[in-house]
Amino acid sequence: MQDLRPRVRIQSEAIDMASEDALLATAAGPAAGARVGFSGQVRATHEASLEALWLEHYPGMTERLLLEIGEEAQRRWSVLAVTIVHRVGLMQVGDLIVWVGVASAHRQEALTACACIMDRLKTEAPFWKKEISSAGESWVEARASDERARQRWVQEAPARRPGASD
Amino acid sequence: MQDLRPRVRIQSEAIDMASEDALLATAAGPAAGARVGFSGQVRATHEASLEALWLEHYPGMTERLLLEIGEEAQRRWSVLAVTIVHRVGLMQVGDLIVWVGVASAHRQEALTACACIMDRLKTEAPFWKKEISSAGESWVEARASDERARQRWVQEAPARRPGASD
Amino acid sequence: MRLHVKYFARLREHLACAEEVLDAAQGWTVRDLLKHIAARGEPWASQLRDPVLLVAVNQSMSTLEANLHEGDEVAFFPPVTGG
Amino acid sequence: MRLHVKYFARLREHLACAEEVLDAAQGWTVRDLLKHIAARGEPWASQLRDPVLLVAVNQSMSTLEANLHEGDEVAFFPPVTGG
Repeated sequence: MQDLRPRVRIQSEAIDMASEDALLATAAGPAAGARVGFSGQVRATHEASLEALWLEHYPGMTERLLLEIGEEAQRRWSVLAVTIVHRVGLMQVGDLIVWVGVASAHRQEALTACACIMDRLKTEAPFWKKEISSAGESWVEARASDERARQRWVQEAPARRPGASD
Repeated sequence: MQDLRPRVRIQSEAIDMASEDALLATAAGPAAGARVGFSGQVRATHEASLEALWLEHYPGMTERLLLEIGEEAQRRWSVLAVTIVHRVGLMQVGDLIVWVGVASAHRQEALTACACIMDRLKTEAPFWKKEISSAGESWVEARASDERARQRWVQEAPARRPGASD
Repeated sequence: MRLHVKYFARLREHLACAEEVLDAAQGWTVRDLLKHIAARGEPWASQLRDPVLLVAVNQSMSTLEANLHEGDEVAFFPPVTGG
Repeated sequence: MRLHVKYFARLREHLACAEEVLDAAQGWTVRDLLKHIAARGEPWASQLRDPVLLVAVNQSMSTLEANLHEGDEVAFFPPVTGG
Protein backbone atom coordinates (compact mmCIF):
# COMPACT_ATOMS: atom_id res chain seq x y z
CA MET A 1 0.00 0.00 0.00
CA GLN A 2 2.79 2.44 0.85
CA ASP A 3 4.10 2.08 -2.71
CA LEU A 4 1.01 3.78 -4.10
CA ARG A 5 1.97 6.90 -6.08
CA PRO A 6 0.37 10.22 -5.09
CA ARG A 7 -2.68 11.18 -7.13
CA VAL A 8 -1.93 14.52 -8.83
CA ARG A 9 -4.49 16.44 -10.89
CA ILE A 10 -4.40 19.88 -12.54
CA GLN A 11 -7.84 20.81 -13.84
CA SER A 12 -9.92 23.77 -14.98
CA GLU A 13 -13.18 22.18 -13.74
CA ALA A 14 -14.45 22.69 -10.19
CA ILE A 15 -12.83 20.37 -7.61
CA ASP A 16 -15.18 17.73 -6.22
CA MET A 17 -13.75 17.38 -2.71
CA ALA A 18 -16.15 14.66 -1.55
CA SER A 19 -15.30 12.28 -4.38
CA GLU A 20 -11.58 13.06 -4.09
CA ASP A 21 -11.77 12.19 -0.37
CA ALA A 22 -13.63 8.95 -1.13
CA LEU A 23 -10.93 7.97 -3.69
CA LEU A 24 -8.24 8.75 -1.11
CA ALA A 25 -9.95 6.56 1.51
CA THR A 26 -10.21 3.68 -0.96
CA ALA A 27 -6.57 4.02 -2.02
CA ALA A 28 -5.32 4.09 1.58
CA GLY A 29 -7.25 0.98 2.58
CA PRO A 30 -8.53 -0.26 5.96
CA ALA A 31 -5.26 0.44 7.85
CA ALA A 32 -5.80 4.19 7.52
CA GLY A 33 -7.09 5.51 10.83
CA ALA A 34 -6.64 9.17 9.93
CA ARG A 35 -7.35 11.36 6.94
CA VAL A 36 -6.58 15.06 6.68
CA GLY A 37 -8.02 17.25 3.94
CA PHE A 38 -6.83 20.78 3.24
CA SER A 39 -9.06 23.04 1.14
CA GLY A 40 -7.72 26.35 -0.15
CA GLN A 41 -10.34 28.65 -1.59
CA VAL A 42 -10.56 32.06 -3.26
CA ARG A 43 -11.19 34.46 -0.40
CA ALA A 44 -12.76 37.88 -0.42
CA THR A 45 -10.12 40.60 -0.03
CA HIS A 46 -10.68 43.79 1.92
CA GLU A 47 -8.77 46.21 -0.36
CA ALA A 48 -10.92 46.00 -3.47
CA SER A 49 -13.94 43.91 -4.29
CA LEU A 50 -12.41 40.85 -5.89
CA GLU A 51 -14.43 39.77 -8.89
CA ALA A 52 -12.45 36.80 -10.08
CA LEU A 53 -9.12 35.03 -9.81
CA TRP A 54 -7.09 33.86 -12.81
CA LEU A 55 -4.64 31.05 -12.27
CA GLU A 56 -1.87 30.24 -14.75
CA HIS A 57 0.57 27.31 -14.51
CA TYR A 58 3.49 25.67 -16.29
CA PRO A 59 1.98 22.50 -17.76
CA GLY A 60 4.22 19.49 -17.33
CA MET A 61 6.53 21.00 -14.73
CA THR A 62 3.64 21.48 -12.29
CA GLU A 63 2.55 17.84 -12.41
CA ARG A 64 6.15 16.65 -12.10
CA LEU A 65 6.86 18.89 -9.10
CA LEU A 66 3.64 18.07 -7.27
CA LEU A 67 4.33 14.37 -7.73
CA GLU A 68 7.81 14.85 -6.30
CA ILE A 69 6.43 16.83 -3.32
CA GLY A 70 3.80 14.16 -2.69
CA GLU A 71 6.26 11.28 -2.96
CA GLU A 72 8.73 12.89 -0.60
CA ALA A 73 6.01 13.53 1.99
CA GLN A 74 4.81 9.94 1.62
CA ARG A 75 8.30 8.56 2.28
CA ARG A 76 9.21 10.97 5.06
CA TRP A 77 6.11 10.36 7.20
CA SER A 78 5.19 6.84 6.02
CA VAL A 79 1.72 7.99 5.02
CA LEU A 80 -0.52 5.58 3.12
CA ALA A 81 -1.91 7.82 0.37
CA VAL A 82 -1.63 11.39 -0.91
CA THR A 83 -3.87 13.39 -3.26
CA ILE A 84 -3.07 16.85 -4.67
CA VAL A 85 -5.70 18.51 -6.89
CA HIS A 86 -5.14 22.07 -8.12
CA ARG A 87 -7.47 24.14 -10.23
CA VAL A 88 -6.32 26.56 -12.97
CA GLY A 89 -8.09 29.16 -15.10
CA LEU A 90 -10.86 31.51 -13.99
CA MET A 91 -12.39 31.20 -10.48
CA GLN A 92 -14.84 33.10 -8.26
CA VAL A 93 -14.75 33.96 -4.55
CA GLY A 94 -15.54 30.80 -2.58
CA ASP A 95 -14.27 28.42 -5.29
CA LEU A 96 -11.80 25.71 -4.28
CA ILE A 97 -8.30 26.40 -5.67
CA VAL A 98 -6.54 23.42 -4.17
CA TRP A 99 -7.36 20.27 -2.22
CA VAL A 100 -4.66 18.19 -0.53
CA GLY A 101 -5.64 14.92 1.13
CA VAL A 102 -3.37 12.68 3.21
CA ALA A 103 -4.23 9.30 4.78
CA SER A 104 -2.14 7.57 7.44
CA ALA A 105 -2.42 5.06 10.26
CA HIS A 106 -2.29 7.73 12.99
CA ARG A 107 -3.19 11.41 12.98
CA GLN A 108 0.17 13.14 13.50
CA GLU A 109 1.73 11.81 10.29
CA ALA A 110 -1.21 12.94 8.15
CA LEU A 111 -1.38 16.41 9.75
CA THR A 112 2.37 17.00 9.41
CA ALA A 113 2.60 15.65 5.85
CA CYS A 114 -0.36 17.82 4.80
CA ALA A 115 1.25 20.97 6.28
CA CYS A 116 4.54 20.18 4.52
CA ILE A 117 2.90 19.55 1.15
CA MET A 118 1.01 22.86 1.31
CA ASP A 119 4.10 24.83 2.38
CA ARG A 120 6.13 23.39 -0.49
CA LEU A 121 3.31 23.73 -3.04
CA LYS A 122 2.92 27.44 -2.18
CA THR A 123 6.61 28.20 -2.75
CA GLU A 124 7.81 25.67 -5.34
CA ALA A 125 4.98 24.71 -7.71
CA PRO A 126 4.81 26.93 -10.83
CA PHE A 127 1.37 28.51 -10.40
CA TRP A 128 0.66 32.25 -10.65
CA LYS A 129 -2.44 34.07 -9.46
CA LYS A 130 -3.91 37.22 -10.95
CA GLU A 131 -6.63 39.12 -9.09
CA ILE A 132 -9.36 40.70 -11.17
CA SER A 133 -11.19 43.37 -9.18
CA SER A 134 -13.13 46.57 -9.65
CA ALA A 135 -9.75 48.38 -9.52
CA GLY A 136 -8.31 46.37 -12.42
CA GLU A 137 -6.06 43.33 -12.78
CA SER A 138 -2.91 42.59 -10.82
CA TRP A 139 -0.56 39.64 -10.33
CA VAL A 140 -0.39 38.45 -6.73
CA GLU A 141 3.01 38.99 -5.08
CA ALA A 142 4.79 36.11 -3.33
CA ARG A 143 4.62 36.30 0.50
CA ALA A 144 7.79 36.17 2.61
CA SER A 145 5.86 34.19 5.26
CA ASP A 146 5.32 31.39 2.74
CA GLU A 147 9.06 31.15 2.11
CA ARG A 148 9.72 31.02 5.88
CA ALA A 149 7.12 28.23 6.20
CA ARG A 150 8.96 26.23 3.52
CA GLN A 151 12.28 26.58 5.33
CA ARG A 152 10.92 24.57 8.30
CA TRP A 153 10.95 21.41 6.19
CA VAL A 154 14.27 22.00 4.48
CA GLN A 155 16.14 22.36 7.76
CA GLU A 156 14.66 19.22 9.26
CA ALA A 157 15.45 17.03 6.26
CA PRO A 158 18.47 14.70 6.45
CA ALA A 159 21.55 16.40 5.00
CA ARG A 160 22.18 15.38 1.40
CA ARG A 161 25.72 14.65 0.34
CA PRO A 162 26.59 16.47 -2.86
CA GLY A 163 28.74 13.37 -3.68
CA ALA A 164 28.34 10.79 -6.40
CA SER A 165 24.86 9.36 -6.62
CA ASP A 166 22.25 11.70 -5.24
CA MET B 1 -17.97 36.07 12.29
CA GLN B 2 -15.32 35.13 14.86
CA ASP B 3 -18.02 35.10 17.55
CA LEU B 4 -19.68 32.08 16.01
CA ARG B 5 -19.81 29.19 18.49
CA PRO B 6 -18.28 25.87 17.47
CA ARG B 7 -20.75 23.36 16.05
CA VAL B 8 -20.64 20.25 18.28
CA ARG B 9 -22.58 17.05 17.50
CA ILE B 10 -22.64 13.62 19.16
CA GLN B 11 -24.60 11.17 17.04
CA SER B 12 -25.17 7.47 16.49
CA GLU B 13 -25.88 7.95 12.76
CA ALA B 14 -23.10 7.88 10.16
CA ILE B 15 -21.21 11.18 9.81
CA ASP B 16 -21.87 12.98 6.51
CA MET B 17 -18.52 14.68 6.04
CA ALA B 18 -19.40 16.48 2.80
CA SER B 19 -22.42 18.25 4.25
CA GLU B 20 -20.56 19.05 7.50
CA ASP B 21 -17.80 20.64 5.41
CA ALA B 22 -20.34 22.64 3.39
CA LEU B 23 -21.93 23.93 6.64
CA LEU B 24 -18.48 24.88 7.93
CA ALA B 25 -17.68 26.81 4.73
CA THR B 26 -20.98 28.69 4.95
CA ALA B 27 -20.47 29.51 8.64
CA ALA B 28 -16.93 30.78 8.05
CA GLY B 29 -17.94 33.08 5.21
CA PRO B 30 -15.98 34.50 2.24
CA ALA B 31 -12.95 35.59 4.34
CA ALA B 32 -11.99 31.94 4.93
CA GLY B 33 -9.11 31.09 2.61
CA ALA B 34 -8.33 27.76 4.30
CA ARG B 35 -10.31 24.83 5.60
CA VAL B 36 -8.84 21.74 7.28
CA GLY B 37 -10.86 18.60 7.85
CA PHE B 38 -9.69 15.72 10.03
CA SER B 39 -11.42 12.35 9.62
CA GLY B 40 -10.76 9.60 12.15
CA GLN B 41 -12.04 6.19 11.13
CA VAL B 42 -12.23 2.66 12.52
CA ARG B 43 -9.11 0.98 11.24
CA ALA B 44 -8.37 -2.67 10.73
CA THR B 45 -6.04 -4.00 13.44
CA HIS B 46 -3.36 -6.58 12.83
CA GLU B 47 -3.71 -8.59 16.07
CA ALA B 48 -7.21 -9.99 15.61
CA SER B 49 -9.77 -9.43 12.91
CA LEU B 50 -11.77 -6.50 14.23
CA GLU B 51 -15.46 -7.05 13.63
CA ALA B 52 -16.90 -3.93 15.18
CA LEU B 53 -16.16 -1.02 17.48
CA TRP B 54 -18.45 0.07 20.31
CA LEU B 55 -18.18 3.65 21.46
CA GLU B 56 -19.63 4.82 24.78
CA HIS B 57 -19.69 8.41 26.06
CA TYR B 58 -20.79 10.53 29.01
CA PRO B 59 -23.80 12.44 27.65
CA GLY B 60 -23.80 16.08 28.66
CA MET B 61 -20.19 16.25 29.77
CA THR B 62 -18.96 15.31 26.30
CA GLU B 63 -20.84 18.12 24.55
CA ARG B 64 -19.75 20.61 27.20
CA LEU B 65 -16.09 19.62 26.96
CA LEU B 66 -15.99 19.56 23.15
CA LEU B 67 -17.55 23.02 23.08
CA GLU B 68 -14.90 24.27 25.50
CA ILE B 69 -12.09 22.69 23.42
CA GLY B 70 -13.52 24.22 20.25
CA GLU B 71 -13.97 27.66 21.79
CA GLU B 72 -10.48 27.74 23.21
CA ALA B 73 -8.98 26.75 19.83
CA GLN B 74 -11.08 29.41 18.12
CA ARG B 75 -9.81 32.13 20.49
CA ARG B 76 -6.21 30.98 20.54
CA TRP B 77 -5.70 30.89 16.77
CA SER B 78 -8.37 33.38 15.67
CA VAL B 79 -10.01 30.81 13.45
CA LEU B 80 -13.34 31.66 11.83
CA ALA B 81 -15.34 28.48 12.45
CA VAL B 82 -14.97 25.07 14.12
CA THR B 83 -17.01 21.87 13.78
CA ILE B 84 -16.61 18.75 15.94
CA VAL B 85 -18.80 15.74 15.11
CA HIS B 86 -18.29 12.48 17.01
CA ARG B 87 -20.11 9.23 16.48
CA VAL B 88 -21.11 6.83 19.31
CA GLY B 89 -22.56 3.32 19.40
CA LEU B 90 -21.68 0.45 17.09
CA MET B 91 -19.36 0.98 14.10
CA GLN B 92 -17.62 -1.10 11.42
CA VAL B 93 -14.08 -0.94 9.98
CA GLY B 94 -13.90 2.07 7.65
CA ASP B 95 -16.67 4.02 9.41
CA LEU B 96 -15.97 7.62 10.42
CA ILE B 97 -15.65 7.99 14.21
CA VAL B 98 -14.90 11.68 14.32
CA TRP B 99 -14.73 14.65 11.97
CA VAL B 100 -13.13 17.94 13.00
CA GLY B 101 -13.31 20.90 10.62
CA VAL B 102 -11.58 24.26 11.05
CA ALA B 103 -11.83 27.32 8.78
CA SER B 104 -9.47 30.30 8.92
CA ALA B 105 -8.13 33.13 6.76
CA HIS B 106 -4.72 31.43 6.26
CA ARG B 107 -3.64 27.81 6.38
CA GLN B 108 -1.34 27.67 9.42
CA GLU B 109 -4.05 28.67 11.92
CA ALA B 110 -6.49 26.03 10.68
CA LEU B 111 -3.86 23.25 10.63
CA THR B 112 -2.61 24.07 14.13
CA ALA B 113 -6.07 24.51 15.65
CA CYS B 114 -7.19 21.20 14.12
CA ALA B 115 -4.16 19.35 15.57
CA CYS B 116 -4.79 20.88 19.01
CA ILE B 117 -8.50 20.01 19.00
CA MET B 118 -7.76 16.37 18.10
CA ASP B 119 -5.00 16.04 20.72
CA ARG B 120 -7.28 17.41 23.44
CA LEU B 121 -10.32 15.42 22.29
CA LYS B 122 -8.30 12.17 22.44
CA THR B 123 -7.18 12.75 26.03
CA GLU B 124 -9.94 14.84 27.64
CA ALA B 125 -13.33 14.06 26.09
CA PRO B 126 -15.20 11.25 27.91
CA PHE B 127 -15.44 8.64 25.15
CA TRP B 128 -14.46 4.99 25.55
CA LYS B 129 -13.85 2.46 22.77
CA LYS B 130 -14.43 -1.26 22.96
CA GLU B 131 -13.10 -3.54 20.24
CA ILE B 132 -15.21 -6.50 19.26
CA SER B 133 -13.15 -9.09 17.39
CA SER B 134 -13.01 -12.79 16.72
CA ALA B 135 -11.00 -13.08 19.98
CA GLY B 136 -13.74 -11.44 22.06
CA GLU B 137 -14.40 -7.99 23.45
CA SER B 138 -11.90 -5.62 25.04
CA TRP B 139 -11.79 -2.00 26.10
CA VAL B 140 -9.12 -0.01 24.29
CA GLU B 141 -6.30 1.21 26.56
CA ALA B 142 -5.29 4.88 26.61
CA ARG B 143 -2.02 5.56 24.75
CA ALA B 144 0.86 7.39 26.44
CA SER B 145 1.68 9.06 23.09
CA ASP B 146 -1.73 10.74 23.13
CA GLU B 147 -1.04 12.22 26.56
CA ARG B 148 2.37 13.49 25.36
CA ALA B 149 0.65 15.06 22.33
CA ARG B 150 -1.75 16.89 24.66
CA GLN B 151 1.12 18.26 26.74
CA ARG B 152 2.37 20.26 23.74
CA TRP B 153 -0.62 22.58 24.04
CA VAL B 154 -0.70 22.77 27.83
CA GLN B 155 2.90 23.95 28.08
CA GLU B 156 2.28 26.77 25.65
CA ALA B 157 -0.90 27.84 27.46
CA PRO B 158 -0.83 30.32 30.35
CA ALA B 159 0.32 28.53 33.53
CA ARG B 160 -2.43 27.35 35.87
CA ARG B 161 -1.86 27.81 39.57
CA PRO B 162 -2.01 24.46 41.35
CA GLY B 163 -3.30 26.29 44.46
CA ALA B 164 -5.36 24.35 46.97
CA SER B 165 -6.82 21.46 45.07
CA ASP B 166 -4.46 20.09 42.45
CA MET C 1 -27.19 15.28 51.13
CA ARG C 2 -28.08 13.36 47.99
CA LEU C 3 -25.42 12.58 45.36
CA HIS C 4 -25.89 11.16 41.86
CA VAL C 5 -23.03 8.77 41.12
CA LYS C 6 -22.21 7.47 37.63
CA TYR C 7 -19.79 4.81 36.36
CA PHE C 8 -18.60 4.42 32.77
CA ALA C 9 -17.02 1.91 30.38
CA ARG C 10 -14.87 -0.86 31.93
CA LEU C 11 -15.78 0.35 35.43
CA ARG C 12 -19.53 0.25 34.69
CA GLU C 13 -19.18 -3.30 33.39
CA HIS C 14 -17.13 -4.61 36.31
CA LEU C 15 -19.46 -3.03 38.87
CA ALA C 16 -22.57 -3.99 36.88
CA CYS C 17 -23.82 -0.52 37.78
CA ALA C 18 -24.28 2.55 35.54
CA GLU C 19 -25.59 4.94 38.17
CA GLU C 20 -26.97 5.20 41.68
CA VAL C 21 -28.23 7.79 44.14
CA LEU C 22 -26.40 7.93 47.49
CA ASP C 23 -27.00 9.69 50.79
CA ALA C 24 -23.85 11.38 52.03
CA ALA C 25 -22.87 13.40 55.08
CA GLN C 26 -22.38 17.16 54.77
CA GLY C 27 -18.78 18.15 54.18
CA TRP C 28 -17.70 15.04 52.28
CA THR C 29 -14.98 15.29 49.67
CA VAL C 30 -14.75 13.05 46.60
CA ARG C 31 -12.21 10.99 48.57
CA ASP C 32 -14.74 10.39 51.37
CA LEU C 33 -17.30 9.24 48.82
CA LEU C 34 -14.76 6.91 47.21
CA LYS C 35 -13.91 5.31 50.58
CA HIS C 36 -17.58 4.89 51.38
CA ILE C 37 -18.22 3.06 48.11
CA ALA C 38 -15.04 0.94 48.32
CA ALA C 39 -16.11 -0.21 51.82
CA ARG C 40 -18.87 -2.31 50.19
CA GLY C 41 -16.31 -5.03 49.43
CA GLU C 42 -15.73 -6.67 46.04
CA PRO C 43 -15.92 -5.78 43.21
CA TRP C 44 -16.20 -2.18 44.51
CA ALA C 45 -13.05 -2.20 46.64
CA SER C 46 -10.57 -3.23 43.94
CA GLN C 47 -12.30 -1.39 41.08
CA LEU C 48 -12.32 1.95 42.91
CA ARG C 49 -8.71 1.54 44.05
CA ASP C 50 -7.53 1.70 40.41
CA PRO C 51 -4.93 4.51 40.35
CA VAL C 52 -5.74 5.60 36.77
CA LEU C 53 -9.39 6.25 37.60
CA LEU C 54 -10.68 9.73 36.72
CA VAL C 55 -13.42 11.68 38.44
CA ALA C 56 -15.77 14.44 37.28
CA VAL C 57 -18.05 16.53 39.50
CA ASN C 58 -21.00 18.14 37.75
CA GLN C 59 -19.44 17.18 34.40
CA SER C 60 -16.09 18.90 35.00
CA MET C 61 -12.87 17.04 35.78
CA SER C 62 -12.16 17.09 39.50
CA THR C 63 -9.64 16.01 42.13
CA LEU C 64 -10.23 13.78 45.15
CA GLU C 65 -10.03 16.81 47.45
CA ALA C 66 -13.04 18.61 45.95
CA ASN C 67 -15.93 19.25 48.37
CA LEU C 68 -19.31 17.81 47.45
CA HIS C 69 -22.67 19.52 47.75
CA GLU C 70 -26.35 18.57 47.71
CA GLY C 71 -27.42 17.30 44.32
CA ASP C 72 -23.91 16.98 42.87
CA GLU C 73 -23.33 14.57 39.98
CA VAL C 74 -20.13 12.58 40.54
CA ALA C 75 -18.76 10.35 37.78
CA PHE C 76 -15.94 7.78 37.94
CA PHE C 77 -14.34 6.47 34.76
CA PRO C 78 -11.14 5.04 33.19
CA PRO C 79 -8.83 7.12 30.96
CA VAL C 80 -10.65 8.20 27.82
CA THR C 81 -10.07 6.64 24.38
CA GLY C 82 -12.27 8.50 21.90
CA GLY C 83 -11.52 10.01 18.51
CA MET D 1 21.89 24.24 -30.87
CA ARG D 2 18.15 24.86 -30.64
CA LEU D 3 16.57 25.96 -27.35
CA HIS D 4 12.88 26.22 -26.46
CA VAL D 5 12.36 29.27 -24.25
CA LYS D 6 9.17 29.92 -22.25
CA TYR D 7 7.94 32.93 -20.26
CA PHE D 8 5.15 32.88 -17.67
CA ALA D 9 2.71 35.16 -15.84
CA ARG D 10 3.77 38.83 -15.39
CA LEU D 11 6.88 38.21 -17.50
CA ARG D 12 4.88 36.69 -20.37
CA GLU D 13 2.53 39.68 -20.34
CA HIS D 14 5.27 42.34 -20.29
CA LEU D 15 7.21 40.64 -23.07
CA ALA D 16 4.04 39.81 -25.01
CA CYS D 17 5.68 36.45 -25.65
CA ALA D 18 4.78 33.01 -24.24
CA GLU D 19 7.49 31.01 -26.00
CA GLU D 20 10.07 31.07 -28.74
CA VAL D 21 12.73 28.88 -30.33
CA LEU D 22 16.30 30.24 -30.33
CA ASP D 23 19.56 29.21 -31.94
CA ALA D 24 22.38 29.23 -29.42
CA ALA D 25 26.12 28.53 -29.53
CA GLN D 26 27.46 25.28 -28.03
CA GLY D 27 28.60 25.67 -24.41
CA TRP D 28 26.17 28.38 -23.41
CA THR D 29 25.01 28.59 -19.79
CA VAL D 30 21.62 29.95 -18.70
CA ARG D 31 23.42 33.26 -17.97
CA ASP D 32 24.68 33.46 -21.58
CA LEU D 33 21.15 32.89 -22.85
CA LEU D 34 19.80 35.58 -20.52
CA LYS D 35 22.38 38.13 -21.74
CA HIS D 36 21.58 37.28 -25.36
CA ILE D 37 17.86 37.89 -24.82
CA ALA D 38 18.39 41.07 -22.75
CA ALA D 39 20.55 42.50 -25.56
CA ARG D 40 17.37 42.90 -27.66
CA GLY D 41 16.59 46.16 -25.83
CA GLU D 42 13.29 47.02 -24.10
CA PRO D 43 11.12 45.48 -22.74
CA TRP D 44 13.50 42.47 -22.70
CA ALA D 45 16.44 44.23 -21.03
CA SER D 46 14.63 45.46 -17.92
CA GLN D 47 12.28 42.45 -17.58
CA LEU D 48 15.10 39.90 -17.64
CA ARG D 49 17.19 41.93 -15.20
CA ASP D 50 14.56 41.37 -12.46
CA PRO D 51 16.52 39.84 -9.53
CA VAL D 52 13.59 37.71 -8.27
CA LEU D 53 13.24 35.93 -11.63
CA LEU D 54 13.37 32.12 -11.46
CA VAL D 55 14.60 29.74 -14.12
CA ALA D 56 13.83 26.09 -14.89
CA VAL D 57 15.70 23.89 -17.36
CA ASN D 58 13.77 20.89 -18.67
CA GLN D 59 11.11 21.55 -16.01
CA SER D 60 13.47 21.45 -13.04
CA MET D 61 14.57 24.53 -11.10
CA SER D 62 18.01 25.65 -12.22
CA THR D 63 20.75 28.22 -11.56
CA LEU D 64 22.26 30.70 -14.02
CA GLU D 65 25.44 28.61 -14.16
CA ALA D 66 23.79 25.48 -15.60
CA ASN D 67 25.06 24.37 -19.01
CA LEU D 68 22.53 24.15 -21.83
CA HIS D 69 22.24 21.40 -24.42
CA GLU D 70 20.54 20.80 -27.77
CA GLY D 71 16.76 20.73 -27.41
CA ASP D 72 16.64 22.02 -23.82
CA GLU D 73 13.47 23.71 -22.57
CA VAL D 74 14.34 26.85 -20.59
CA ALA D 75 11.62 28.72 -18.68
CA PHE D 76 11.79 32.13 -17.00
CA PHE D 77 9.13 33.16 -14.46
CA PRO D 78 8.41 35.30 -11.36
CA PRO D 79 8.11 33.79 -7.83
CA VAL D 80 5.19 31.36 -7.65
CA THR D 81 1.88 32.17 -5.95
CA GLY D 82 -0.35 29.08 -6.21
CA GLY D 83 -2.39 27.22 -3.60
